[in-house]
Amino acid sequence: MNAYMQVSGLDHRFGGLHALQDCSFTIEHGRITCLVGPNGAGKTTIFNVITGFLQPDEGSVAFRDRRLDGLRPQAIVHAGIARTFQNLRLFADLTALDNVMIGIAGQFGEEPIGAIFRPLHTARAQKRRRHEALGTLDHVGLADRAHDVVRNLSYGEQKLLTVARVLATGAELLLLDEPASGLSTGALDAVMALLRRLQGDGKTLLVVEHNTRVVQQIADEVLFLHQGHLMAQGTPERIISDPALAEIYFGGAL
Amino acid sequence: MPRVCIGLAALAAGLVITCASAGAETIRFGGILPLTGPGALIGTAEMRGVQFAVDQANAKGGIHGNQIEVQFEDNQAKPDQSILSFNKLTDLQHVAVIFTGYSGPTLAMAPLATRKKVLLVNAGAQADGLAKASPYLINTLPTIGGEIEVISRWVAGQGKKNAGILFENGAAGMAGRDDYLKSFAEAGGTVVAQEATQFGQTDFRPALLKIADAKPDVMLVVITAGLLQMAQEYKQLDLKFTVAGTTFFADPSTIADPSSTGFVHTQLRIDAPPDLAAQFKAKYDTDMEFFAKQYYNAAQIVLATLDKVLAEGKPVTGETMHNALFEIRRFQGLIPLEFKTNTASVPMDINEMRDGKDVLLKEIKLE
Amino acid sequence: MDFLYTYIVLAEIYVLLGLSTNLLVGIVGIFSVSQAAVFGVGAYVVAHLMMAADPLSFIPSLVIAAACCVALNILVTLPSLRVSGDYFVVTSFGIQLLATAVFINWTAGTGGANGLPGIPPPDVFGLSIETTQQYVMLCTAASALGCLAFWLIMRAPFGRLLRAIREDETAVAAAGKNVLRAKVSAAALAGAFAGTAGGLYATFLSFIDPFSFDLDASILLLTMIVVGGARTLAGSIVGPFLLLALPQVLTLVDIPTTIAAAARQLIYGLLLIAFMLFRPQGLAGERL
Amino acid sequence: MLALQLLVTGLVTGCALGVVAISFSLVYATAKIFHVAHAGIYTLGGYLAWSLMVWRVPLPLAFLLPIAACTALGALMQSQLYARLARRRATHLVVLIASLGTLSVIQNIIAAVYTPNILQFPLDWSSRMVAFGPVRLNWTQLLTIVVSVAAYAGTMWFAHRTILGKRIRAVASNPMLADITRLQPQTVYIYVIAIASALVCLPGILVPLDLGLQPYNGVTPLLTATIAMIAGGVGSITGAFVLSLVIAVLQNLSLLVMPGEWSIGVTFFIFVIFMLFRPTGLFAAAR
Repeated sequence: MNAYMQVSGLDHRFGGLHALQDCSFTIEHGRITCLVGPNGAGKTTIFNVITGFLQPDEGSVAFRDRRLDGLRPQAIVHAGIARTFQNLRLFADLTALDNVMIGIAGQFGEEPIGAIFRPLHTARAQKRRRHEALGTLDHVGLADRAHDVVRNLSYGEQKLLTVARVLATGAELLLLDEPASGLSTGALDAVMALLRRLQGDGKTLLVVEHNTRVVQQIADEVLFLHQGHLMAQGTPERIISDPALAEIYFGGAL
Repeated sequence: MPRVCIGLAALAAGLVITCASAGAETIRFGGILPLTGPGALIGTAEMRGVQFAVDQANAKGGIHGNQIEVQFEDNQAKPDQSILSFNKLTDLQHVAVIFTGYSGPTLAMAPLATRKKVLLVNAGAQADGLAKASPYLINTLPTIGGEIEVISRWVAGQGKKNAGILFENGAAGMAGRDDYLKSFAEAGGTVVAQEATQFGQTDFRPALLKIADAKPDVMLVVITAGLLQMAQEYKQLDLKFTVAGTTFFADPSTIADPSSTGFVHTQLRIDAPPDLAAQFKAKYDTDMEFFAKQYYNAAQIVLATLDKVLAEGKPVTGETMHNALFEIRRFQGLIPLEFKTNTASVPMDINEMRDGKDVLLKEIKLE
Repeated sequence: MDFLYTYIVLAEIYVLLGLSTNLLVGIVGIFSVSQAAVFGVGAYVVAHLMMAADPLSFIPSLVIAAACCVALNILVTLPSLRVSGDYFVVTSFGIQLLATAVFINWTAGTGGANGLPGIPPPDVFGLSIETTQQYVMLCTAASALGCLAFWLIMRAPFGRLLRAIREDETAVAAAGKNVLRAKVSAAALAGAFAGTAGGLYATFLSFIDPFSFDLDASILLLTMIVVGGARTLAGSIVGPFLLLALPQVLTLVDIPTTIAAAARQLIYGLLLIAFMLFRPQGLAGERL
Repeated sequence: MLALQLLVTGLVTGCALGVVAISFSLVYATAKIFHVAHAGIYTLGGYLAWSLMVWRVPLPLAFLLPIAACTALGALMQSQLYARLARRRATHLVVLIASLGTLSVIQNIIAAVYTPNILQFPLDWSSRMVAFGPVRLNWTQLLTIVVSVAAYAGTMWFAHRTILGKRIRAVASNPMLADITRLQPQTVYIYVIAIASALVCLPGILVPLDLGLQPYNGVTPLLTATIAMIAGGVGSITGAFVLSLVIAVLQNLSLLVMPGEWSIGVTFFIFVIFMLFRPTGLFAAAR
């Protein structure tokens, strides 16, 4: 049985910039894997490739023995992989509840024929989905902010909402792009507790994160990426204590 | 209307007596013409024609002491605006007569005129469909087909055997093109080219060049705007074939321009006496061109009909005006005309433009 | 009071068109100045079917016209998915001018510039609609159904999806939704509204010609939803009723007739500038 | 022979269109505004020149004064309307509709003041003919070619050689960066629209000198010029000018194969094809 998620031989160029150079790695089911590396190492590019937003020049992505490269983003979400964005990309004018409900797959009334000609059925189905979404919001601790417009939420709450939206898709493998960055210590602890809870629920996480304290506390496995290539893979302690990697990452002792 | 007032007016037909206005109210008519957009040029001239005739009548004490007022609505040459204005004038102002100008809107209002018995007076549009559109639609000029038949026969008679057609891509233009095709063939000629120009644009060179390339000996023209530019471009390109058209050619600035020398056209014998034309120019600072004269004449026909209706003491409605008009049948305004059907037949001439003047070549009597 | 009824009928027909334009421009965010062309196709198709050798009755002709407009609207909006915002402005202008050229020149199909007179009045379930009062009832029913449909989809997940697409297409795709299919179905619905409006317009006027469906008509539609208010049901209703009343109200102000017409278009232009500067969300809408 | 004559008249129209396209491209590439009111300035220039010529003003003045007036109007429009809209963070659609409103205001002020009649310029030399073998052109057409090519050359020299020209291209290439550096994009936009208004005044006077003046004559040339700009690659002055020539000539030559009424269809058909297969345009200027 191959790995849960296998990325092999990724290579991609943006004009002169060689963003990904023969990058390969595997993800184990049920574990939290952190992707670390200096800025511009290709972390977000890898996310874009896995989720179908970017067709790589070479290389392939396999998830539970199924080839994903070439599929459109929405097909990959249905296959069970969903992502958040570094700049959140929430729907500012919609409520928190609406943002989460956008993630829910296969709702009745998502096209005009059903919405117009079977309004009662649409309303009933929507009430069930709304209940479901409230549950997800409660799971991330935002139940009381359900009907507030995203514009009025704090940055920490918005971060939690991005995770809620990803959860709503029902995906098993969640790709979180810097879920903890820019948070106060209180909000930081809330997010880290949430990530552990998600692992408890059987989710697999691939997290891009800069904060080494967060990486040490939550990561089962760390992948160190530099100039689009996987430099090292191992436990947090081994990666963080390795002087050569620290040199690249911090330009000096830890 | 006190009886005495009518008696006085009838007695003093020659004298101008402004009868006591007690009881004399204002009779209101309507006008639905394009005052903006591409049709504005002709619509404004038509409006001035009617207004000028009505002002003159009011200055002489109105008709039987009644002042006449015409409310104009701008339909931008669009049918839906015309329907809206038609209903507004008939519902709010209860007008009995409405002056109308463009083929499209007139055809749109025709069924309403029949149903509500309002007299529609058209003195400018010549689309063939107008002849049978509604018994309540009066056309004071022949349809384009009538004139084209005359000019086609005349031109063929002059030995012109093959013709090119230059027509405007609009209602009158396309009707004119079809009539030319029919009439010129009947007169024994063959049509070797036909070119359309966009309504409202004045670059005729490409069309003229293409027609010239087919080597016609005459070019049959039906355009409602930009005639002067066409004449100048025709001369600039040094084209040799004769140019023939209908009453649309009677544009003073084109006649005055040397480029139009040799142009031949049918001409409804409608011309304003010099003092009238001078007064018009004084008031509106522009020449009294074809459409202004046509609508001045149409307004006079309506005023003469109103005079008969009032003289007989009948109420002024679309029906009484319609019947009175057909009782009179022959009118002698700027142009003698007779209503055998609801489209007037009028005497026509063939004129040629020579060094700044429109010279009569042949008179065509009313058969 | 035919005048008032005519105004109401025309306003209600334009409400249907307002819904159609609002769906495309306001909610999905595709700039379109070619909605009048689709409206025209609806009108010509219904006119043709009802004046054919063996004429169809009103409802089937309307359904076929709506279907044609659905297909046309999808075709017209597809380029917008390949071409970025501003380029599509010119493509949209192009499509409108091409449609007007076809309406004027394809004399066999559309009667050309002479227009198509003598369109029979509609018959609904056996009842022939003749007088303007009956027309008001028919159009009120049609526009009410249109508004209901619009209200239902905005409350349903489809409406939420469209609003989200307008804010951030990438995020919607990342949430597993097919953005293309949502946009195309919105365009299809907009086409159905425009086709129905076309059918009502043709049978009410009994005469149609290319000049009611030209660029000015498209710009009027766009202005209606902008002044009335973008992206909302209220905006699509307020806009048409207000802007159709404007020319009538302005004629009551007695400006000398020679410049009255140009003055009215001038005031129109000033209104546009004023609304864009001081109230871009229009009277009853949300920010564009 | 017909083809040659059509080709030459097409080139004349193409030259005038080229200047409209260059000027529109300057505004659109730099300020990202779909400046539809540009057609109004084109029309206004012609009417001002006509009035001056009717009042027997000496010819050079009758050309220069309208250009000055249009430049001022353009600058005023940017500083009072577009800048204010930008401060209110108006979206593209809002700016476009405000521009449509301005166009309607300009056209209808002209229609009210000058009446909608077609006006003829009171000059005798403008229609005097010159023959080059089978091809015949009048003085105005010759002047149009000369002035338009000079305007194109002048714009290229200005854009690439002068400091203000480079500054404009800098703002065009990266508006955000320009904001934070001392390039002050808002003042640059005023210069750009002023120059564009002056440029568009040239065809605004020359085309009606040949074909007569009408209040609503600006829209079609502007749309065709916009197509040339986009087909030539936004921001590329050469692309806009060359494509204007190509489109104008194609439109004329299309008469050889199809009836005249479809010629406007040709332009837009070419454009829609372009948009579907080559949206970035032929001369996609190096960003």
